[in-house]
Amino acid sequence: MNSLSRSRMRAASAVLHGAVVMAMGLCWTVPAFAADVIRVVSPFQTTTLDPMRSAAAGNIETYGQLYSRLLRRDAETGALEPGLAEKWDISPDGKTYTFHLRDAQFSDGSPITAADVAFSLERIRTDKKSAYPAPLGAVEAVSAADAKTVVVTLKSAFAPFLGNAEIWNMGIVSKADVDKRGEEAFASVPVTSGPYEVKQWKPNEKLVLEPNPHYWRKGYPKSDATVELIEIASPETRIAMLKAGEIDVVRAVPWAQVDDLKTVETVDMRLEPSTTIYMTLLNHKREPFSNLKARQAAGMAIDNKAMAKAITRGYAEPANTTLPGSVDFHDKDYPGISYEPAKAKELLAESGMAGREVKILATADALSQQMALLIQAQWQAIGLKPSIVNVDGGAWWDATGKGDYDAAANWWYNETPDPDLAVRWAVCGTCGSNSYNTFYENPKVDALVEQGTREADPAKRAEIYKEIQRITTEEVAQIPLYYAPNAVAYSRRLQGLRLTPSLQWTLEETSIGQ
Amino acid sequence: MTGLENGKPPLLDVRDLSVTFGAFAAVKNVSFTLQPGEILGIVGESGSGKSVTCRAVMRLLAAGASAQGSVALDGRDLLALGEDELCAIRGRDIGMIFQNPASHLDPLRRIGQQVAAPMIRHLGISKREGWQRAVRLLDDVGIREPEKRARSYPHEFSGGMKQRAMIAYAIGCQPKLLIADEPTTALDVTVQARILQLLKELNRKTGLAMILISHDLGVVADICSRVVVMRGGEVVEQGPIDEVINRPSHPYTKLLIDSQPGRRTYGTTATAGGSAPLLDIARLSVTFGAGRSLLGGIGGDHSFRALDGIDLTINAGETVGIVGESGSGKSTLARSIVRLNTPSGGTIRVDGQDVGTLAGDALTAFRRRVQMVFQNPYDSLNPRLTIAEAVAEPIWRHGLADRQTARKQADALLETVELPRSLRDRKPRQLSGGQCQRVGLARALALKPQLLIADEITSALDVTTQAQILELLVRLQRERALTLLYISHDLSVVSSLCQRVYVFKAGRIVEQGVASEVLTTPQNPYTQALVASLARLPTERTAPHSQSVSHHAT
Amino acid sequence: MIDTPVLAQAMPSFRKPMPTMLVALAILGGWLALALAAPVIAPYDPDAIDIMNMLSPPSALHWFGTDQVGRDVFSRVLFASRVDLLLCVAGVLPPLLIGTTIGLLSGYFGGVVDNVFMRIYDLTVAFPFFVLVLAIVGVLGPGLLNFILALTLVGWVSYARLVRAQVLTIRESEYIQAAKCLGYRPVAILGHHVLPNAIGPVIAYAVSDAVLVMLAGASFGFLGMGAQPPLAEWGVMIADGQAFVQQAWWICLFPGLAAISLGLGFALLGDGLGQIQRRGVTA
Amino acid sequence: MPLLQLISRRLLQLIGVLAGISLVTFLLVHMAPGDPARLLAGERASAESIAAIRAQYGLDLPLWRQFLTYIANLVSGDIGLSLRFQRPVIQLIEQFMWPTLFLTGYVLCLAVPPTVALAILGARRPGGIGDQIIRLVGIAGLTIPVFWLGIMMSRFFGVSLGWFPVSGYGTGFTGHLHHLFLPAVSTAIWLVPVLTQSLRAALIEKTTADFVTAARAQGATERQIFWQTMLPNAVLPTLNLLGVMVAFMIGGAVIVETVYAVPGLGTLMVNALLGRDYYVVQGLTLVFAVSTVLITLAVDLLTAFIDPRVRF
Repeated sequence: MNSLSRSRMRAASAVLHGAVVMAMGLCWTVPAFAADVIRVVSPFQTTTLDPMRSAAAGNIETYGQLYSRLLRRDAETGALEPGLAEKWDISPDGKTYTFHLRDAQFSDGSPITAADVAFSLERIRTDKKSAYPAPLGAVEAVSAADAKTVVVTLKSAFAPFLGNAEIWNMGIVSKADVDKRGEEAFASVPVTSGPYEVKQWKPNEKLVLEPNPHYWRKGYPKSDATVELIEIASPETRIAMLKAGEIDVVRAVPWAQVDDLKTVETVDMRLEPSTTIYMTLLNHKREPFSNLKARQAAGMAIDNKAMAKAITRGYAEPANTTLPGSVDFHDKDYPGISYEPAKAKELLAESGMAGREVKILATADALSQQMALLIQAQWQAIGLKPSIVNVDGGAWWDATGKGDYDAAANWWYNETPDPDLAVRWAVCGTCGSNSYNTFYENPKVDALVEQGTREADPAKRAEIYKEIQRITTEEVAQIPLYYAPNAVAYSRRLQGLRLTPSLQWTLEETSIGQ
Repeated sequence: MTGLENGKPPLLDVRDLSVTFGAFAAVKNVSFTLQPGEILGIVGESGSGKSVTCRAVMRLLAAGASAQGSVALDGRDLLALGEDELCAIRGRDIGMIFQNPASHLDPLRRIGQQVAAPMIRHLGISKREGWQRAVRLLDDVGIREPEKRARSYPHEFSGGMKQRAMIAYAIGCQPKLLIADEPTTALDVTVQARILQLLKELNRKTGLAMILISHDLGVVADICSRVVVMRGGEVVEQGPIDEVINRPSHPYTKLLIDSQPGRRTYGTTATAGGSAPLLDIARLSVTFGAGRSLLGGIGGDHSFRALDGIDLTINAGETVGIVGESGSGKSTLARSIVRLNTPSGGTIRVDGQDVGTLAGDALTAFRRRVQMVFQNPYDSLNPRLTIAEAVAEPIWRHGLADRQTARKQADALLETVELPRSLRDRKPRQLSGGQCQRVGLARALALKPQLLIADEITSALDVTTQAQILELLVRLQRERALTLLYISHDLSVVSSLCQRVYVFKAGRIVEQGVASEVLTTPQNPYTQALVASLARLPTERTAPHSQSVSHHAT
Repeated sequence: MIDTPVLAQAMPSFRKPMPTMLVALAILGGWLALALAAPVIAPYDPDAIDIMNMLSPPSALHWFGTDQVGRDVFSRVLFASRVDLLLCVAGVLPPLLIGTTIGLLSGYFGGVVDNVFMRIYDLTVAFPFFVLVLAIVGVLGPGLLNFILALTLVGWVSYARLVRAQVLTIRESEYIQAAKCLGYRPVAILGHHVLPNAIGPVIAYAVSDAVLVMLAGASFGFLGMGAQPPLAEWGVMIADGQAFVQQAWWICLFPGLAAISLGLGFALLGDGLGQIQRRGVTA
Repeated sequence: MPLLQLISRRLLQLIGVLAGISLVTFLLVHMAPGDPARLLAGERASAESIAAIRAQYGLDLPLWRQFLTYIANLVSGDIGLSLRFQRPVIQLIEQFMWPTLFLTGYVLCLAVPPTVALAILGARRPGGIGDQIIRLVGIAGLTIPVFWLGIMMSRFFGVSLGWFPVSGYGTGFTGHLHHLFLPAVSTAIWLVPVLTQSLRAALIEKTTADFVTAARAQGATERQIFWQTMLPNAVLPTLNLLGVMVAFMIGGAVIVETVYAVPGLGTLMVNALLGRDYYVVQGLTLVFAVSTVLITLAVDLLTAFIDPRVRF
C-alpha cells in the first residue's frame, strides 16, 4: 500500500550513477607535468633557515644550498677546493690561517666582505644558542684584516680545521641583513650566499628554492629549474609517488624496495658512498652493561654479517670498528668483534650478569623495529632477558640522554672524511656528547682524541686513530653493526645530481635531460 | 436490516466486511448501512475491531492486512478502487478524525497550511485562497483569533483546540461522511462535551453523515441515532439507540450497559466514625519551581502553585472521593500524603502525627500505615519481576517475615484479589490491564495499611473491567476495615462509590459534601458544568440539555 | 572512536534476531576457541625469527607467508587474537562499570553529581577523542595497559550518558514511585529496580562499542602507541606490514581480515542484543 | 529571541570548554617525555645550546608561569608561536586546514547521496531482501579498520593500477578531487553505513506515524506524503548524527591523513606531537574544540529551523 512510486527510485539511482561517473572521469586527468621543477623528497623536516639554530637532519641539506662556505668540496671526488676564499695560507706553526676572499655578492646584490665572514663564524663559535660549535672548538679568534682578508687564529695546531670550515653550518650570512632584521632575517626569505635562494617556505610541507642570480660560481647552478624540497613521512608513499612520476628524487629508500626499484626503467636506483654507521648503543652507566665482560658477551652474541645481509639485502658491509667505514684512517684490517654465541654465553655467566633484564629502545619505523627484534632474539639466545620498548623520537633522545635505557640500535654519520668530529661524538667521554649517550669514558682515549688533532703528519694520525678504534672496539663502547651506503633513487630525466657523504645535494651541478 | 425500508439509497453500505492480519481475523463479516445526514455509533471495548472496521472503509490498514467484502459509498465499492481514485475520494467525499489529535498533526507545518492542504488538492484553489478558507473554517469550529492561530504550530494548541483543528482539517471539502475514531476519549470531560456539541451542530447545519466510534456508551447515546455493538470482531447487535439501550437483546450489550459508571451503586457504608479524624490536612499548598532558566530565574517568579491551601479530613473506615479535571492538583495531593513530594506550606497529620517531620523508623512505620495504588497498570509494576515477587518484596523488605513465608503470604494476597494461582510466576507484560491492577492492589495490602489511596486506578481500564475492580475494592474495604481515598476525573464513579466528595479545580477545593447531594444539586458553577457534561444513558435523562454550552473553547 | 551512544540507536530493527545472533555467537565462539587453542594449533612459535627466509610469500610451509623478520604470519595472527580479544573486553569493561555507576547516580539523584558530570560531559564532547587518548598515551608511554587506561579515562563518558538518559525516564515511572511509597531504601531501589531496567540498552551498546575499541587499539598500534613488540597484535602487524606492502601484501592482508571477522562477530552480537532489548521492552 | 538565547548559551559554554581544554592539553603535552629544544637543535647540539634555546622560548620557567602567559596571549587572540618554525600557529593552521576541510566536504558529497538512496531502498520494504543486504553490508562497512582499508586501496588502486595518486593534496580543484579521492572513499565507506542505518530506522518509524496516516486520510498521494511529511521528520535524528560525525571526522582525520600523506590538520597534529611543538598542539586542539562546538551549534540551529518545537 505504501510502496514508493517508480519515479523516486529512478531519481535515487540517477544520483548514485552520477557519483560513479564523476569518480571514473577523474582518474583520466594526467598529473600536471612540470618540466622545469626538481622535486626532492625526504623524511626529514626543514624547521629553520638559520645555520646557527639547528644541526638536525632536514636543515643541514638546506644550509648547503643557501649558504656558501670559505671552501667547497668537488662533487665527484669530495676533495677540498677554494670556495668564497680564492686562496689561503697557513702559518708554519699551523696556528694562523689567512683567507683571501674572491669578489662575490649576496643574493640581494650586496658584496660579501671579510666582516660578514668573521661575523658568521664568530656567531657559530660563541653564540650560546649555536647548535653545533664543536667544529670550531680549536679556534681562538676570527678577525677581518681588511675588506678581502680574514685571519683565523687557533689555540693549537688543528689538522682537521680546513675540512671543518666547509661544514654546512659554516655558511656565510649577510651581517647587515641580520643586524637589520634580527630573528626575522631567517624567518621566511633570508639573504643567501649559496647557489639557491628561498622562493616560498610552507613549513611541514615543502621548501621551494630558485637559483641565486648573484652566485659567485658563474654558470651555476647549471639548470634554471626551481627546486622543491618536499617532506613526506611514510616511505611507501614516497616510493609510490616516485613510480607515479610525481617526484624526481627519493632519499632513504627502504632496503626491501631497492631491488624492486632497480627494475623500474624510469628510475636510477643508486647506492652512494656514505659515512653512515649502524651500531647498538650500550648504557655503561648501569648494569648489566657497566660490566666489560657483559658488554663483550653482548657483542659476541650479535652476528652482524647475517644481520647486514638480512636487513639490507647485502647492500651494506658488516662494520668492524666503532668508526664509519669511509672515514680517513679507518682500520680496514682490524678483525672486529667475532660472532661466537657459545663463548658469549660463558662470558656472560662469568660476568654474573646472566638472566638480567635489558631494556631495548626502538622507534616505530620498520627498520628500527627489525633491528630491535633481531638483537632481542640473539641476546635471548645467550641468557639475557631483553624487552623492547617503543618510543617516539623525542622520548628516545630524552631516555638515552638521561641514561634511562640499556641498549638502543641507531645510526650516525660524520660530516667530514676527517675522523676528528667522529671520535669526539662517538667515543670521547669529555667532549660533551658522553660518547653518544653511552657514558663510555676512557681517559686514554680522550687524550688520544686531542693528540689526533695536533699531529700534522697523516701517518702518525693514522696510528693514533687506529689505536682509538682498537681500544674502543675491544671495550665495546658500542657494538658496530654495518656500514650502510645512502640508498637514493633518482628519476632518469635528471643528470649530475648526487647525495654527497656529508649529506649535501649537488643541485648546482644538476641539469634536466630529455 | 438493510436501510432500504425508508426508500432512500444508503450513503454507505458495508456488506460482509472481514479483515485478516495474516492468520488473525480482526473483523469477521460485519455489515451495516448509513443514511445521508445520519449519525451512526459503533461501540465496543478495546480489541473489538471497531477501529479496524473504519480504517478498512478508508483503506488505511497497515501493509500486512487484507480486507474482503464490499464497502459501497454512493454505490461505488471503495475496496475495488485503484490508488488514484481512492486518493481523489479521501478528504473529498470522506473525512476522518482520530483519537489522539496531538500526534495526528504534522509537528513541522503550521495549522493553517495543514487545514488548507486538502482544499488546495481537491478543489484546485490557489494557496492564498486555501489559506483564507482555512481561517474561516477554524472560526467555524470555534477557535478564537483564527487569523493568528492559523499561523501557529500544533504544539502551541491545547488538546481541545487540536481536535477542533482536526475537524476543520477533515471537513474542509464539505465531505458527505465524517468518520470519528474515539474523538473525545483523550479529552477532559468538559472539553469532551463541547466537541460533541460541535459535531452535532455540524450535522444539523450541513447534513454531514457521521460514524462515531467509542468505547463509552454514554457518549454514543448522547449523539447517535443508531448504534452498532461489536465484540471480538463481530456485530453482536445493532439498531436505534433507545431500543438498544432500554431493551438490549444480546447478553453482552446488557453487561456493557450495566457496567456504565453511575448505573449502579456500590453501597459503601460508613463504618462507625472514630472521634479524631484518621487523616487531617490543614492549609496544604505545594509549589513546583518551573526549573531554573539560564539567567537564574531573574525573569520573574517561574514557580507553579499545584495546590493552594487545602483543608481536608477523612475519618477511619470512611470512603472519600476527590474529583477534578487533569491539572486540578488531585494527584499532587495523593503524592504529598505519601511524601513523594514535599509541600511548601500547611501540615498533613495521620492519627495526629505530622507526616512532614517523620524520619527513620517512624517514617517506615508510617509507610506501613498508608499505601497507594497507581493509575497505569503496566507502568506501576517492575517489568523484570514476576507478580509473586512484586507482592512478596514489601513483606521481606520491612522484615515482617523471611523470604519463604513472604512468598506464602503473597500467594494468599493474590488469592484475595481473585487472581488464579497459575499467573503467580508471569511477568506483568503477560497479564491484562485489569489483572495488573489487581496485583497493584495486592502489593498495597501486603503491609496491611489503614489508609489506601486509589489514584485514578480505573481510568486506563475498559468499562467492564472497571466495574469488577471497583467491586473488589469495596469488598476489600469491608473485609479489612480500610479507609479509602478514591481519586478520579469521573464524577459518576466517585458519586456511586464514595460517601463524601471534594471537587478540585486549579489547586483549590470548590465544593465538598455528601456525594449524592453534590451530584444532584451542585452549588458551584464549575461543579454544575461538570455534572452537565456527564453523558448519561437516555433512560435517566431528566432534562434535555438546555443550557447552551459556551461556544468558544478555552 | 565514536563516543556517542548514537551507534546503539542506529542499529536498526530486524524481525528475526535469531540468525544474526547465531552467526555472531558462531564467529565469536570460533575466535575464542582459536585464541585458547593457539599454542596447540599454531605451526610455529609466533616470535621465532628466521633471518634466512624473510618476507616469503604464502606457501605450504607458511600458510600466510612470513613477515619482515621471518616470523610465521599465520601463527602470529592466531596469537594476536588473544591480545585483541583481551583488548575488546578490557577496553569495554572498565568504562562500562565506571560509566554505569556515575550515570546511575547522576541520573537518579541529580543535583551536584549531575551538574559536575554534565560539565565534564560538555568538556569531553568538544575534545577531539583521538587527541586526548594520543596525549594520555604520550604522557604515560605506549603500551596496552596505558592504552586501556586512556580509553577508560575517555570512554566512560558515553556509557554514563546512555545510563543517565535511561535512568531519567525510569525514575519518573510509577513502579519507582511505588517502591518509594513502599518505603524501600534508595540503595535497594537503585540496585533492584532501576539498574536491571537500565542495563539492557547499555549491554547492547557495549558490545557494538567493543568493535570500535578493537579498531582504536589497532589504530594506536598502527601509530606505534599500542601493543609493544614483539607481542603480536593485528594493528601492529598491519602497521609493520605497511612498510613492505609492495612486495609482501600478505603481512597486512591477513591480520586485517582477522580484525574484520572479529569486528563482524561483535557488531552482529550488538545488533542482535539491541533487537532483543527493543522487542523485549515494548509489550 | 529564544534562538539568540540558544546561541549565547552555547558561546558561554564554549568559553568554559576552551578554558578546560587548554588547561588539560597544556598539562598533558608538557608532561610528555622529550624536549622540543633538543629536537629542534638536533642530536649534535651541546647541553648549553639546548639550555639557551629553552631559555629563549621561556621553556625553563615554572609550568604555571608558562600557562599564565599562554592564557594572557590566548585572551588577546594570539595562540602563540610554533617552537619549530618560529611562525604564528594561526599561519600554520591556515596553511593546513584547507586539505582537511576539502576532504571533509568531499566525504560528505560522496557519503550523503548513497545514504539517502540506500535508506529509501531499505525503508520501502522493511525486513525485505534488499533491506537485509543493505543492513548487513552496513555492519560490515562498520567493522573495516579505516587504516587497513587505506593501505589496501592505496596499494591496489593507487600504485599497481595507477588510477589515483596515493598522496598529497594536488593543485587546483580537479587536482584536489583527484588526489583526495582515495582518502575520501576510505572514510566514506566507514561513514555511509552509520548514516544509512540511522536514516533508514527513522524513515521506517515515520511510515507508521499517526500524522502520515492522517495525511493519507486527507487524500495525499504517496509521493507528496514522502517528500512533504516523512522525509523532513525523518531527517532530524540523522542530521544530529551527521553533526557528530563531521565534528569527529575533523578531529579523527589523523589516521586517513597519515596513511595517504595528506598535508591536513591531522598530519600537522601528529608531527607537532612528535616534535613536541607545544603551542601548535594546543592551538590545534582549540581549533578542533571550537569547530566541534560550532558544528554542533550549526546542527542545532538547522534543527530549530526545521522543527518549531525546538524553538523553546
